[in-house]
Amino acid sequence: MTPGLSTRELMFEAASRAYEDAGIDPRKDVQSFVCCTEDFWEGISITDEYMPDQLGAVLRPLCTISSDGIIGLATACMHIMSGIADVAVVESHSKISDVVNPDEIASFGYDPIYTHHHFDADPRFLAGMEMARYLKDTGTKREYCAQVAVKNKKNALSNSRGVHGANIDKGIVMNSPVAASPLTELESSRGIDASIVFVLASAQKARKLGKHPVWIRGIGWSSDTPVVEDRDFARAEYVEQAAARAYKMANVKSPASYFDLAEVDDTYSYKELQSLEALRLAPKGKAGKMVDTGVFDVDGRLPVNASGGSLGVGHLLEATGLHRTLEAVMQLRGQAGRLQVPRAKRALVQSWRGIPTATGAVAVLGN
Amino acid sequence: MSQKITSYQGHEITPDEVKQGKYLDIVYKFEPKYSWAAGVAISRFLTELKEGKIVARKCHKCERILVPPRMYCEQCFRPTDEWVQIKDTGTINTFSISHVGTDARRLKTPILVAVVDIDGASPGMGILHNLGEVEPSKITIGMKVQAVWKRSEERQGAITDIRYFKPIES
Amino acid sequence: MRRRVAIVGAGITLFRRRMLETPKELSFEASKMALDSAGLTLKDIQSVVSGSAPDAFDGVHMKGEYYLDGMGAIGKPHERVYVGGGTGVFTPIGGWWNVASGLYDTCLCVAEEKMSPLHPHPQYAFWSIFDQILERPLGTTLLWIFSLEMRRYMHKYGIKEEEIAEVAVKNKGNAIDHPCAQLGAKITVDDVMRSEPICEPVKRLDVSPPSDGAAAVILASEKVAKKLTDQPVWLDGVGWTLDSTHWTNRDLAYPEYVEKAAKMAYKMAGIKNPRKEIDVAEPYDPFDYKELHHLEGLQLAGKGEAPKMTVDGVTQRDGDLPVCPSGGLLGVGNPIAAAGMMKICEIFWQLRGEAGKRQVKKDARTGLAQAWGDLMQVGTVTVMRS
Amino acid sequence: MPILEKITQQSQARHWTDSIPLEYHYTAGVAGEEFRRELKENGRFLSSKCAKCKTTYVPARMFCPSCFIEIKENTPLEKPGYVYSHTTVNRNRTGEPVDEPLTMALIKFEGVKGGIVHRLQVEEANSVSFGTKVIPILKDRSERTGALTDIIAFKPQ
Repeated sequence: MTPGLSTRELMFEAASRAYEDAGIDPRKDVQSFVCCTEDFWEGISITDEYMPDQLGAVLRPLCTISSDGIIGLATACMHIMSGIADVAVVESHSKISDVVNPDEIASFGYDPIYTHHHFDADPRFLAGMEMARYLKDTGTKREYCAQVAVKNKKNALSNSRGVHGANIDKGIVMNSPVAASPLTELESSRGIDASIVFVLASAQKARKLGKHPVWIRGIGWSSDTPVVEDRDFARAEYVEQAAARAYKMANVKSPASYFDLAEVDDTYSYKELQSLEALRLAPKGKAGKMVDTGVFDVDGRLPVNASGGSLGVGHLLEATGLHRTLEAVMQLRGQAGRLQVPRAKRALVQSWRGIPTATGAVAVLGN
Repeated sequence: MSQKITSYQGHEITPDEVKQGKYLDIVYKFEPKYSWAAGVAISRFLTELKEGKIVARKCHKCERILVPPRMYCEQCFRPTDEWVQIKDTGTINTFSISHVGTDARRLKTPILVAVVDIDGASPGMGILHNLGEVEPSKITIGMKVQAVWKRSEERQGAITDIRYFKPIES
Repeated sequence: MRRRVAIVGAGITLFRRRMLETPKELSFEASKMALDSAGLTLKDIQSVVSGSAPDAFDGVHMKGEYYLDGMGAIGKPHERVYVGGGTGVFTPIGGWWNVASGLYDTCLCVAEEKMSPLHPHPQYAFWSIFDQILERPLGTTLLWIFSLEMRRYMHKYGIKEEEIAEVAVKNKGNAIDHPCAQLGAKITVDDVMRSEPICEPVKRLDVSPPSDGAAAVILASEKVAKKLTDQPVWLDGVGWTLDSTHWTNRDLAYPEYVEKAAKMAYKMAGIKNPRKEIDVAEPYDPFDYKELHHLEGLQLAGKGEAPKMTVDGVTQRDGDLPVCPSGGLLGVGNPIAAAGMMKICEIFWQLRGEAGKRQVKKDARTGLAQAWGDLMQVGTVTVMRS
Repeated sequence: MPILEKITQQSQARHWTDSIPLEYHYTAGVAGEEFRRELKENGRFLSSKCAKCKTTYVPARMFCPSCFIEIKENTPLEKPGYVYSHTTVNRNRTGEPVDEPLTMALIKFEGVKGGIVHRLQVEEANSVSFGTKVIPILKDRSERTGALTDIIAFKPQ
């Protein structure tokens, strides 16, 4: 919670820190600003109205991309690649503590005719059904999902941002109250507040700005059908498609051996497993077992969500993708402190827009 | 629409068809609720309104006095520096006579609204508010006005602690 | 590095107060027409950009996700761009960067708005665009901010309501020739002046109606466009700008954000003297004075001079600078994002000489579409060439 | 440089509480109207078959999302559906606990894409499993409007 700062002030705090880190003056050096928000999370229709001042973007090109922050990063990349900017800024935030009935808002994302008005249920019913079908179709053991929560919450204890860190075992996770069976409350991430700002620059400009550039080597985003009834619940097809685009751009042939770390979607425990398989970091149906045997632990073969992820740090609405990117950038710069993965040079970040969407994005980062 | 195209898609529903219930009409009420953190600047602004005062923030770089107050200067991109109490008088920058409410329904008595540039803030620093104690036909741009406050025990720390602005007799 | 981008197809649905179609279905109809007109199928499309104004209209949270199957975006990279009322013209700008960046060769750009679900009136959604602490408690409406701006504009340049009414007369008249129009009509300045005052100085006939509708265009890289058509319309300049949130701290008489956006687009398109080089324009006209205001911001008229240009007939279809030959929002209707896209479609058809009864008299080679949005704050501009 | 003056006392931090009350009247759409008529009059689910890819969708669709062409062929489904997946939740959409846990399912139909998400009426939550054949409990014809509220719940056949 951030009760002492308004959304706009929270953004100013993040922006002023990012600009100082990059050594830029937003009033002179930035040609494009991108904000990733959704109206009902803000309680404002047309949220871009309230964005420019605190980012230094008054009378400059600024726009909203109603999507996850990684799609905002992709947009800034396109601005740079098309030559309209050599420095672009991407912001996204969560001020979920301002929202009194977030579940009701999430529910309002379902199809109004066919998937919403005729029952009154916790919107996570979709997560429960997806998880159940994922477990069935892949033969994954239920306890492996719990292990995801155990791992990520434990990792978060070493992260200064790890609000939801904990040292617990699978039993505690599985015996916590049921959210949407088989999913439990400790396997379901909780919303927290933050604003995250990134400064992107063209290669030429980045070399001038010096400091610690981290390169976006590949980026992709995709959407599966919005009709939830049409989907295959066992797979995250949107991740498969987004990853294929990002890998192609970055020329990643064997993702399982390419990366030094990955920050992937863990809005719900099973999502991490589903995503790892879609990202080809684990063979189909094997991610659970691999989590259970420690392959994705901080000291494992491929640390996954070393930061603690959404389960350990908290969920940041549309800023979730930027949070993952932030954690990966800190790692690649060698600034991750107690979380530091030794010799981290290549990182994968992936996000999902949450219920009821099937939209996600993937970025390949490197130094 | 090009000349080559001759048919345009879409099925209109007429007001009569709505009345007759010709089509399925799914009604759903949705009420997102919020408790927004007012933040550093507006918390103070509201607290001062309760005291019957209007405060602004000053930027020492561009020397502007900003109202509504904010903790950052959007022109200089730096934090603002100090609180300044400004007056509760001002000048009408522009005004309107509104005959409809928020849901477009017709009002019995029109609402008078104006942007009032507040004295003591930098030129052109206005706030949106209502006008009162004035004939609509007598309102002019440039007219001097003063805040009419609620009684102190009625004030809650809200923009409506000012009931409206009224013309200053000269 | 930057690639040239062309529009190769356009589509539009009827604009009406209430449509049977769901937002998905409206989007499908416009997208399909755009694909057909370009001789393409969905398989030829590599990415999708959509535009729509507040979720509070259609009544779905994250509506950019909800409607995307109607835009053929399943399995494709899709992003929803959003700058309030400026969104319609911004949607093809989003498509522009998809293609100009070299990432994609074809992009379907769709704008959709279904305003009719919100009861009792779509206007209500606009209450929630205002500052929740300092403005909403006063019972704000969108009409307030327009009427306040209109008054300031009239005051600063000594403009009469009758001069402004000429815009409504022209645009509603032009809309008679638009097959999708909601409010095409032959009216007089007197009709406008005598229409009921809703938020003085704004009167009923100064305002565009709420509507349901969708419109779409297809963008292609130069190489692909030349294969598809011998009549590509080039999207040679794009610009957008957002001004400060604090609209009560600004001079409302002049839209500086439109000027900045226009200059960005003109610079990109190599336009030095817009008044001479632009042959036909579709500035945003949700209210009649807005067309004038925007013509000035676009540097197509001097400050305070757009009313005279209108009275003199310069902006008629047979004039020297035809403005809103489509009929604009005032005549065709205002399904917010779709209305901006309608303007893009209109310039596309005008530059191809395919606008039929609406075709402007002069030989139009360079056109412009512009939209406005938010709290008197956003300008989005595109410059197109045949 | 960040903000130089911060709120340090909870009592100085103000909150503004308000809501946005909204009321919607949705149309079911072109295909939705057809679907509605079949459900209301005959208590059956109308499906649509794409002439090109031959995929059948339920609920009925105006267009095929993959071929992107209009669909003209609509037929009611004859056979009962089956449970594709199911879950039990303990809260309603406002986050309030509910008296009776609510069992939800996605009902699919053999050879058909799509399905219906609805409540499942079962004695015991664990008596349902993947593939269980289910049928809708319909309201009386006179009470039906064509919306999915015409179905009280699904139950095992």
